[in-house]
Formats: sequence, C-alpha cells, structure tokens
Amino acid sequence: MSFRTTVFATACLAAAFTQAQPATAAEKVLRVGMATGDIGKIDPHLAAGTQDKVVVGWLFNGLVRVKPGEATPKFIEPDLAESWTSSPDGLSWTFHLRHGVQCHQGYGEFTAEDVVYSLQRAADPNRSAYSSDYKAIKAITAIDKYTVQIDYSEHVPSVLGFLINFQGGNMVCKAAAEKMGADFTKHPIGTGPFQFKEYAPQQELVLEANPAYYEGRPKIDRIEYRFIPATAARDLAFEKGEIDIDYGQTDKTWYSRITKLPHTKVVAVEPTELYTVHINESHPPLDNLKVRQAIAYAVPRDALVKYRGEEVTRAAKSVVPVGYLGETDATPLFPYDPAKAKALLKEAGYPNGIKLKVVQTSLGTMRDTMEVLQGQLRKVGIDLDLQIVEHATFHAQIRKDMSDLVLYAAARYPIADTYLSQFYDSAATVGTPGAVANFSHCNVADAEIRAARTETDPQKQLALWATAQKKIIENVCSVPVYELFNVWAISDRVKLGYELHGALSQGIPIIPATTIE
Amino acid sequence: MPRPAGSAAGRLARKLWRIATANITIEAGIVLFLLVVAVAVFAPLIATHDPLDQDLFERLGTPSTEHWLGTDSFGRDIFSRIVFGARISLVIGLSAVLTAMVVGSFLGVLSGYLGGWVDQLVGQATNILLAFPSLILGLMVVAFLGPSMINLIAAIALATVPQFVRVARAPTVALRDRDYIQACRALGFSPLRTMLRHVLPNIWPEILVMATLWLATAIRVEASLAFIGLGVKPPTPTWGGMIREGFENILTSLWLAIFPSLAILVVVFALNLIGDGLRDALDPRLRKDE
Amino acid sequence: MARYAILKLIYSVPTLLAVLTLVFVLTRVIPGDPALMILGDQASPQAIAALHVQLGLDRPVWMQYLHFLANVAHGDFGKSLVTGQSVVDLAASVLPSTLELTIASLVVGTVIGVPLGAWAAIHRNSMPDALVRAGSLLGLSLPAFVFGILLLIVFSVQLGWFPVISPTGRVSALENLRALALPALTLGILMAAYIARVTRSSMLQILGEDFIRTARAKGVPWRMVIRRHALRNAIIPVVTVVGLYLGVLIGNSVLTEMVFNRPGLGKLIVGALTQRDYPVLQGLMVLYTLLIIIANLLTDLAYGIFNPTVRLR
Amino acid sequence: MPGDPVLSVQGLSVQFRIGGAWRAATRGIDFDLAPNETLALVGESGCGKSITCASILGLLGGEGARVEGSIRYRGREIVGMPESELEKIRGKEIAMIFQEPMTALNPVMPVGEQIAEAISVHLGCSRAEAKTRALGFMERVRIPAAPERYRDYPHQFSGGMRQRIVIAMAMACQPRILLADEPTTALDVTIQAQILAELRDLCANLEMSMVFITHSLGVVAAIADRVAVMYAGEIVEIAPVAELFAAPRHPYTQALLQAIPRVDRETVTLRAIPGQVPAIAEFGSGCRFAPRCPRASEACQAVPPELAARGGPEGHRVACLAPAPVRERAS
Repeated sequence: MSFRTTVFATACLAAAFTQAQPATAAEKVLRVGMATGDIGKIDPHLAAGTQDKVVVGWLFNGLVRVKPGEATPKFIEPDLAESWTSSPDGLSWTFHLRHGVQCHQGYGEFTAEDVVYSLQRAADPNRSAYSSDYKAIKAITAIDKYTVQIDYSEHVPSVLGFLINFQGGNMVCKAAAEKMGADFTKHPIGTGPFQFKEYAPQQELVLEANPAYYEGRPKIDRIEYRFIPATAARDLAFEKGEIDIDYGQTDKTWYSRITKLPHTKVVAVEPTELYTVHINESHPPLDNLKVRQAIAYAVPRDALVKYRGEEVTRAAKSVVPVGYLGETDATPLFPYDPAKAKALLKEAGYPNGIKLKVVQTSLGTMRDTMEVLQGQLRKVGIDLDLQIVEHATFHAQIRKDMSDLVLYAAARYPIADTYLSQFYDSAATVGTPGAVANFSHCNVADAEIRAARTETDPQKQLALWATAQKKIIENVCSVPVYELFNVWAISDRVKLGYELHGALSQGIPIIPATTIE
Repeated sequence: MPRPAGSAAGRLARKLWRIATANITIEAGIVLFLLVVAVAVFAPLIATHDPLDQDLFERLGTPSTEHWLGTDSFGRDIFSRIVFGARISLVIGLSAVLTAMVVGSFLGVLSGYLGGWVDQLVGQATNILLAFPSLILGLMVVAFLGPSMINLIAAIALATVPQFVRVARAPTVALRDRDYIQACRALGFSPLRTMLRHVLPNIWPEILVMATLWLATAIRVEASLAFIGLGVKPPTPTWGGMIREGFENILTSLWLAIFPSLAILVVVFALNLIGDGLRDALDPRLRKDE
Repeated sequence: MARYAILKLIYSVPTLLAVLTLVFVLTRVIPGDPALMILGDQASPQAIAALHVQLGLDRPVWMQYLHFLANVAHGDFGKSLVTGQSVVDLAASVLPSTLELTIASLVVGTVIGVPLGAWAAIHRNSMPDALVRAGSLLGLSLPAFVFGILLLIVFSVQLGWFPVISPTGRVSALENLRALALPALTLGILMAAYIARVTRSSMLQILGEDFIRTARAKGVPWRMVIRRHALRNAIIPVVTVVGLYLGVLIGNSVLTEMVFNRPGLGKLIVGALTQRDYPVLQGLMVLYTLLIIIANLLTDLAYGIFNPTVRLR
Repeated sequence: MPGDPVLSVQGLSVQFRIGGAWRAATRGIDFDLAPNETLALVGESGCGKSITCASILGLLGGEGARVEGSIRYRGREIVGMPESELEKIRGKEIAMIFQEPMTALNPVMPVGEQIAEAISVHLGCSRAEAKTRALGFMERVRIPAAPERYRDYPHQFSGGMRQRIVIAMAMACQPRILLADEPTTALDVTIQAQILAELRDLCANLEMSMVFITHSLGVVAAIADRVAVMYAGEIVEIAPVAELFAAPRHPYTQALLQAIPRVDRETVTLRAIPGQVPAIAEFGSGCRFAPRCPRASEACQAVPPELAARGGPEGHRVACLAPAPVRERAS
C-alpha cells in the first residue's frame, strides 16, 4: 500500500515539475482569452474563423492599412507601401515600399519580391481562400527592390481595399512561405508587430514582440492567446484576472454582467456580421413568392434585436450590411406581421402551414439564432426540422442544396459588391462551377450587380447597387435578420494607445504603443 | 416440455414480484423510477407550459409562480422542459438497452453454442467494443451518423451489446456439451431453440441486473452526449442539452444547470438502487451469509 | 514477465488492425469534405479538386487504405487537416496532460475508495456501511460534468481556491497541482464510488475467509489483520476493476476537460470529430486502443504483483 | 496428572442469534486441561467442538454470538476479557491449528512471514530475529529446504506441507496450549500419521497441553491422554482414553465406538446410530440424545443430565441418567 502511494505521489510530483519553469518578472504579458477549442489556420490567405483572423491581424501587414482602431475604407493609410500612384485609366498601380522592413525571425528584408509572391499566392485558388478577389489582376511586377507594379485586366471597385491588411491583402514573406510549405499555417512569418513563438494544441498560442518592427519594438513583450471555449470559464478567468482581454458573447446577458465588473471596458467592435436567412427558391414550396413573403413577415426583427441586446446587435436594414459602400435602406425590409404571414401561407395553399428541412451548424451563435427563428416561425405555422451538424458538414451540405433555408453570418470587405456578388449573383449559385455562396438561387439582380462592378462613375455605381438591393428584397431571396458586433471585455490594465472603433480583423489591434500595467 | 403459457407467465410474474419486493433498496428504487416514468407518460398533463414556446422577453427568468423552475435563454419554461425531457431520456435509454439486451443475449448464446469461428469473431468484436469506453464509442457513432434519436439509440446500444454477450455466452458454453442438450439434438429438436430454453432461465436474473444498471449508464451517456452537443436535435428538450445551456449561463443563472442535473441524478440513482438491490437479492453467495 | 508482456502485445495486433480498419472505414463514410475544411468556406471548386488530388482522396478507396496502413506502420499518421500539425506531435502534446489527470484521479479514487469500502465492510449492516453504500451509489449516478460544474462553482467561483482555467506553459509545480486538483477530484470521486463498492464486497468475502481467523488466532491485533491480511487480499479484485475502469476514466475525461478547459485527448477527439479532421481522428483512435491495451497489460502485471498465485515467472 | 490445570472450562455456553432469538449451540461444557496433557474432543460435525475451541481463544465476539460461563487460563478469566488482552494470549499462550490447511493460510503473504508475524507480534523482536526463529520452526516441522522456501507462497506447497506451516505458525511462540481443530482431516492418510506423530512429539518436547478436536476415534487413540465426547453441544462423557475405549458408559459413546470398523476384533457388527442430530433450533430441555437413545426414559426428556462420575472412577464422568454399569476392566 504505502509503496504504491509513494509511487503515485512521486509520479504526480514529477509530472508537476516537468512543467515548471519560472517566468521572468519584468515581462509585459498580455493574456487574451478566445472562444475556441483550438486555433485553425493562421495563414492569412486561408484563415477563416474569427479565432484565426484575430491572430493574423497581429502578425501581418498589408501594402496599405486601415488605421488601427477603424474598420472602414475611408481610413486607409500607408503601411508596407509608403506611397503609390495609379495610371489615369485606373488599371495600373505602382507601389513604393518602405525600406528596411524585416521579416520575422531573420527571414530577411521585406522587398518587392515578397509582394509579388504574396499577391500571386493570394490569387491562387490552391493556396488561398480569397482568390476570387484578385481575379482581375493581370500582372504583378517587381520594378526594383522597393517598387511593385500591379496591372488589372478590368476596373475593380476598390483596388486599395484588397491590398489592406485583411484576408488576401496580407503580405507574407516569400522565403519563409516557400521553405515551410504547408507548415506555414502553423508557423506563419510576416512583418507585423508580433511574431510566432510557440503553439500548444488546445491550450494556447504564444506570440512575442517583433524587435525589428518598423514602427518600433512593441511595449508588450508577449501575447498569450488562450483557447477557452466555454464562455463561463472565460468570463470567470477574466473576472479573476487570469486573462486581460476576454472575447465576449454577443448577448445582452453577457454584456450587462461584464459591464458591471470594475476596471473593465467592454467594446463592441465593427465590422458586424450580418445574419441572413437565404431562402432556397429551387425547393418547393419556396419557389412560391407568397411563401417566401410569409417567412419574411414572420421574422420579428426588432424583438430579436431586443432579445440579443441592443448594445451588441443592430437590426438589418438591407441585404447588404449597414455602412458598406453602396448599402441603402431605400427599400424597407418586410415588417413583422404574423397575421399577414399566416394569410399569405393560406393564399399560397398552405392553410396548415409548411415544414422545412434546415441544415444548421452546431456553432454557438448561429445555432442559437436559428433556434430562436425556429421558435418564432413555429408561431405562424412554419415548422423547421433542424438537422444540427458540425460546421464543416454544414458548409458541405448547404453547398449541395440540402437545406431549404440557410442561415449565414458574414462580414466582408465593406463595399456592397462583395456581398452582392457572393450571395446574390446567379454566377455564384451553389452547385454551379462558379459557386460561392448564392444559396437562394437568386438571379433577379445579376445585371445590376455585374454592371456596378466595372462602373467607373461612383454615382451610377451607387444607383445600380440600390436597384439590385430593391430587386433582391422584393423577390425575397433572403431575409436579413440582424447584425452582431464582436464584443470584447478589456481590463483597464491594458492601455491600447489608440481610439478603438473597429477592426477588420475582428480582434483588438495591438500596436507598438499598446501596453499593460 | 410444453407447458401451459398462462401458468408459466403467472410463475414469472410471481417470481418478479418476489424479486421486486425482496429488499427495501429495490422497492425504493422502483418507486422512484416509476415516478419518473409517470412524469414522462403524463408529461402533457404535468407540464405547465408548452416546452417549445419561446418568450423572447422572458429570458433566463428566475423561478417564480409562473415559471416554477425559471426560464432558459430562449424564454422557455424549464419545468416543462424537464418534464418532457424525461421522455427523451427514458425512450432513448430503454430502447437502447432493450435492443442491446435482445441482440447481445442472442449473440452470446449463438456464439457460445456454435463455437468455432463465429465465437472467435463475436468474441473479438466484443473485446474491441468493450475496450472502448461507452462514451467515446457513442461519441464516434453519433458524430459519424449525426445526432438523431435513432442514431443515439444505435450508438448507446452498440456500446452496451458486448456486456450482454458476455453474460449470455459463458453459461451457454457450459451447457453446450451437457448430455441432455446432446440428447435434444439427437431427438431432432432445433438445438438453438433448446439452448435458448435452457440457457435463458439460467441467465435472466443476471441480465435483469445488467439491464437495470446499463439503463442507468445509457441515460447518463445520452446526457453526456447532449452535453457535448451531440444530443437529439433542437428544439426537443433533453436534460443533457439543458445542462449544456445552463453551463454557458452558469454565472448568471445557476438554476439552469442545477435542475436538469437533479433530474438525471434522480433517475440514475433510482436505477442504480434497483440494480444494486437486485444484485444482492439474486446473488446466492451474498444471500447465504446474510 | 517480459515474455508475457510481449506475447500479450502480439496478441493485440489483430485488435489494433481491426480498429485501424474500422477507423478507416468510418472516416470515409462521414459526411463533410475535408478539403473544404482545409480551404475554408470561400474556396473555389477547382481548389477543392486540387486538394483532393494532393490528399490522395481521388484514388480508389482500397489504395487509400493500403497507403494508410503503410503509413501507420511507419508511425506516420499524417497531419491535421485543421492546423497542419503532425498527428503524432499533436497527440504527444496533450498526452501528458491526459495521463496526469488519469493518474491523479486514480490516486484520488483509490485513496478515497479503498478505505471507505473497507470501512463499510468492517461495519457491515451498520451506519458506516449504509452511508458508504448510499454515497457510492449517488457518486455513480452523478454525471461527471455535473459534478465538475458543482466543484467549479463552489471551489473556484465561490471560494476562489483553485484557478478557473488550467494554467499553460511555464507554471510552478504547485500551480500545476492546484489546477489539477478539481479535475482530478471530479473524476476521482466517481472512481472512488466505484472502487468503494468493489472493495466493500471483496472485503466482505475476505473477512469470512479462514486465514483471517488464523491471523486472529495468532494474536495479530484486529487493525493489523485488516491491513495486512484482509485488505491485501481484498485489493486483488479491485485491481482488475480499476483496470477495466481506466477506459471509462479516459472516456469521462472528455467531459472533465470540457468543464475545466484542460487540454487532453478527450478534447482533441471531440474537436477532431466536430471538425472532420480525419488524420487526427484516425491517430487518436489508434492511440486510444493502444492506451487501453497498455492499461490492460499494466492491470495484468499489477494483478500479478498483488496476487502471487498468478505471478508470472 | 500433576499440577493445577492450565485451562479450566466451566459451564461454557455459546449462543447464536438466529432469526431474532438467541439459541445455545453449546451448553454446560465443563472440562479441565492439565499441563502436558492432550485432551481430545470427539463428536460428529456440528456438535460444538470447533465452537468450543474458538470460544477459548475469544474468537466468537461481535454481533450475533454470545459466550456465557467461564474459561480460565491459568486462573485468568477469558470470557469478557478485553480484545487487547486477548490478543496477548492468542498465539502466545494459546495457539490454534485449523482443519483446512488450504484456506487457513493467507494466499498473498509468504509463508515464512506468516510464521514470523506471530513471533514479531508477541515477542516484539526484529524482523531478522523473527525470521531466524520462524526458520527454526519450519525446520522443526520438517519442511525441506526451509530457507529457500521462506519467501514462497502457500499455493506453492502441498497440503501436508501447508499443515506443517500452520503447525509451525502455532508453535512459533511456544504456547502453553495448542488447540488443534481436526488438523489432519483434510490430509491423505499417510500424511495424517506423520503429522500426528509430529504433533505428539512437539507437545512432548515443548511441554504443551493440547486440545485435539476430531471426529475420528482412531486418531483419538493415537494422540490423546483423555477424551471428551460431545453430542449436540454438550459433553456427554469424559474419561482417560483407555478407559473410554474399554468401558464407554454413555449410550452415544457406545454407539460411536460400535460404528467404527475395527480390524482388531473378530466379531464386527457395524451399527449406525438411528435418527439424526437435532438442529440447534430443535434442542429440547432434557437430554439431547434422548430422542435417539435406546435407554431413554421420561426423566431423560425433562432435565439435562449432569456430567458426573455416576458410580465410576472420578476421572470418568458421564452425562446420562442410565449409564452403562461400571465394569471391571480386564487387565
């Protein structure tokens, strides 16, 4: 007995000591708690989940950037490129790079070669999830070590918008990416203020300050990015000071609880994700406009906003998220009117209601939203048969037309074209060769969407976009529900060093001036 | 051999009654369990609300006269959801264990009787299945097949089958070579039917104990799967799913996790009481020195 | 002893092979496309097709199967589709944490369960016996996650004695033990409930044995009879049961890891399942099987240590 | 017999709680044991021999069993003695050998340690010392290659060897009294004889008294000085061994002797005793043998007959109202 006990105790202690290692006292460590079980891909051209994009935001730069703390194109400013010029027809752009920018971990100076490599990579569908954004690029040329020329085959709505530090616009270091190949996703090398240090699966990702960062070495020495999927555990850890920044729940209960904590700042960060129910017109009875209208009338948009919390939610105004260039509320969305919804169903020949099959992801807020919608639609006689599947299966199945309704939440580069092209252009219809995310088989606004894409006159472009939105709303291709902010709780110990309104990375930007007490 | 069915059934009933009243532990367990069954059966009469009815402005309400156990994050009545949740737990648990019991006992007798490669195959498969914890096995099956009621039942049954195979196989092997079995064969009786006739009376007490205890496990596994997020599809109320929601809101609404936990505790405890009591009552070794 | 162990391992090869095949088949029938998983939801169909070729998913299934077996034989389980990490590295990085938790809860379970079970048996049909029996039944009835949540609320939230989330990386041994305490207690209590029951019935049987009377007739004090004679014999079936229970323990660790946000095999497997991460899933299933085989082997060896009548020479 | 008795049992009654009522398994047991004397307790199984022995060691305490009467070991009362005192007597002063050597040894403890345990418990000596002593006794009971076998486990020994170990264990502290509960019953006949011979020698060499329980009168003749015959929880006759064999007075003893097949007599009439031993719950108030007794009268049913000389020599007492008459022994 006693022998055994001793062995066990020794084993335990040994296990405990192997992990022991004293921390340096003077280090400034920022601990961020993220709602995820693990990191996905921290390759900027592949990163899709919020948990990945947040990290990419700390590791990479673009040729230009949106000023830290902002999330709209009007704040575009120089980043790796100090200046740029464009040809009069707007199809050829020349960028002059900042000198002396260093890649992480000794991968050398960042030069025009790296830009060429990065953009080619971003445009390559095999290596990038965002290649469609760069289809119009004809050629990328390194004029000299610090000069790059990009030629376009047609006019694009926003050249600079796709060269910012967002998605495909992030610049990777050629030498590192080529050397590591597929391993790059777990060991990314960029030029940003922080660089990869280590990764422990299911536990954390550790970044350290980039001592050679062009804006100066960050005051924060290390970022510990902890994976804590359970909200309660994350909040508790935040409350007890075990983490400094806490990824919040877009929910009023969370918001009101956390705002009451002392020494805490809660921020709702732009861009929002628009939650839209796409109605698959190819599935009867949804080919019937009256049925689609009935669904639209059955969604209590304002009540849903109140349910989630007005501090963290806003009602959808159009099929394009609020604030995107070209978004307009000129055509109002259908109001909540359950009586009318029932009447429409009856008119359509379904007095006893309808039953719809819905494939739904198991992912938190999306599943949550669908469950609320299920409860609400039930009240007018629309019965949703939810098939809860995990996220990847969800994506596969909604692309195989397996769901009558598709709830999709997305933030895109904030111009109307991105949203309209991906979700409502018939060329993007799922199941077709050009499939992106047109789950509704919507085709009523193809002409306007495509014309607006190459329209050089901004006014005409806006008008085309407005018409497109009108047609889509009236045809009820989809029912936009609400937009959710990403919410974060930040301890007062953290001094951001800038004014935070939003961040395209959806995370909290950490700039060299950011510090922690 | 053939006996009047009525008297056989009557004997069985009497025997069951004697076992059911053998000790206070069994009695307490049965009363508690029947209570839960009654709640499940009469759920529509007992529930105070429609368990699916959302009230978006009545979220996470504390227990009140209107909502006895409060409301969940969709504003649904927790009491009514627990009442209806009993149905899911019991239906899944009972179906899974009954399936496992029938399939497992049959396979056990079959493999014990036939021996040879059938026995080898069943034995090997049983060992592999036994090696995996029922939760992990259920997890895999449900993750692969998707969480539906049938798949959950299949998953839990699959994890439970080997237990019954094991119980049924050993006595079959012991009986196989007995003279009278050989004699039956010589007389042209279907040997398998003979086996079942002779083996089943020997093993049913143990099968009964197993069934009770594994019903408890099945209900726990179902709840665990629902907690992981692999339960019956929403909005159907399940206890495990409710605890999962409760855990997300544990800092603001503790009762959300507590009440369904208590429900699970009660039914599993009741079943364990029965199983434990049965074991005492049926175990000749324990009975002797009592 | 060594020969026995090797023989036992050889016998488990067919089992392993069966598991490998099962795993392979299962991972091919799951809905959901791994290529889509890798490239994300905005990937183009061409990109997906290209990746299929790269992953070998375009080849006939039997070739994929042989390829898979060949790789496994080389200890190569491929790379995670999600993070690109080698599966072996991934498993190795969380294995210590799972083992740590398993061993700790084993210790807790044994230290609590054995004495309680023995105590109940010694005081058969009296108050302590009733208490232990009721308590262990309750313990067995409580799902692991419920118990974990309760502990978390009381000791971390209300009393603040233990951290809410397990610390990572560089922490002191004390910190590590502190973080381990509640998860180990959660699993350990469940285990203790089980062990107490087995110990009790085993002890009851042993106390009726002749050699107990012999020991008493020798004048050995009662406490010593219990400790040196009764307990040492009663522990033998407990060893087997604990060995069988190791699987359950590893299974339940999924829930514990979720509640306490601990890294571990359980969380890894749930993550791999939900993300359709085939290679990780395959690797973990094989690892599970191996762990269970090793656990069985250790149980056999431990059984030999505690029971000289089957000691292997 | 010289000297005061080392053990004196008077009015010993052991009762068990059966179905809520206390039932006496033995009643009014009286006997003395002189130094160096071997007393045999003979009777059918279930007659209370083993219970009597166990009560001498105080092993019958606890719920469900009650001991009344007096058991004096060298003047000290054992009945009611606290457990801690009893533990000092058990094994050191009074030791016991059990019937079933297969189960009497702890299967998970090396045999040597089991012997040494008694030594270290009572003599408080070091492990090494205890081991030396234990080895000495192992050799004394003729276990071959004792030092090599010291660390062996019981299952590695044959039945006879195990019984030798049990004996060594009992001898280990050189007790004054040895209680031997059918020590040879479970063994082969050839081994039986060896063990009996060894027990006899050991008793003589170590100056021990012995209570020897057996149901075999043959064994009694081989080992005992005196013999007490028990029936249904009572001693019905007690006498020096030769006397009893030559002139049994109790009808039960007579029947018992007649039931033994003997090769040394010409005329053999093997007679089974009619009827059955009553169960504890069926004990009447009178003579318990009366229902089976050919000589039973009405008086026998009323009061239990006391154990007394009844006209015979003082050392030969019988509990019967109608004992066989004293015969002149042919010398």
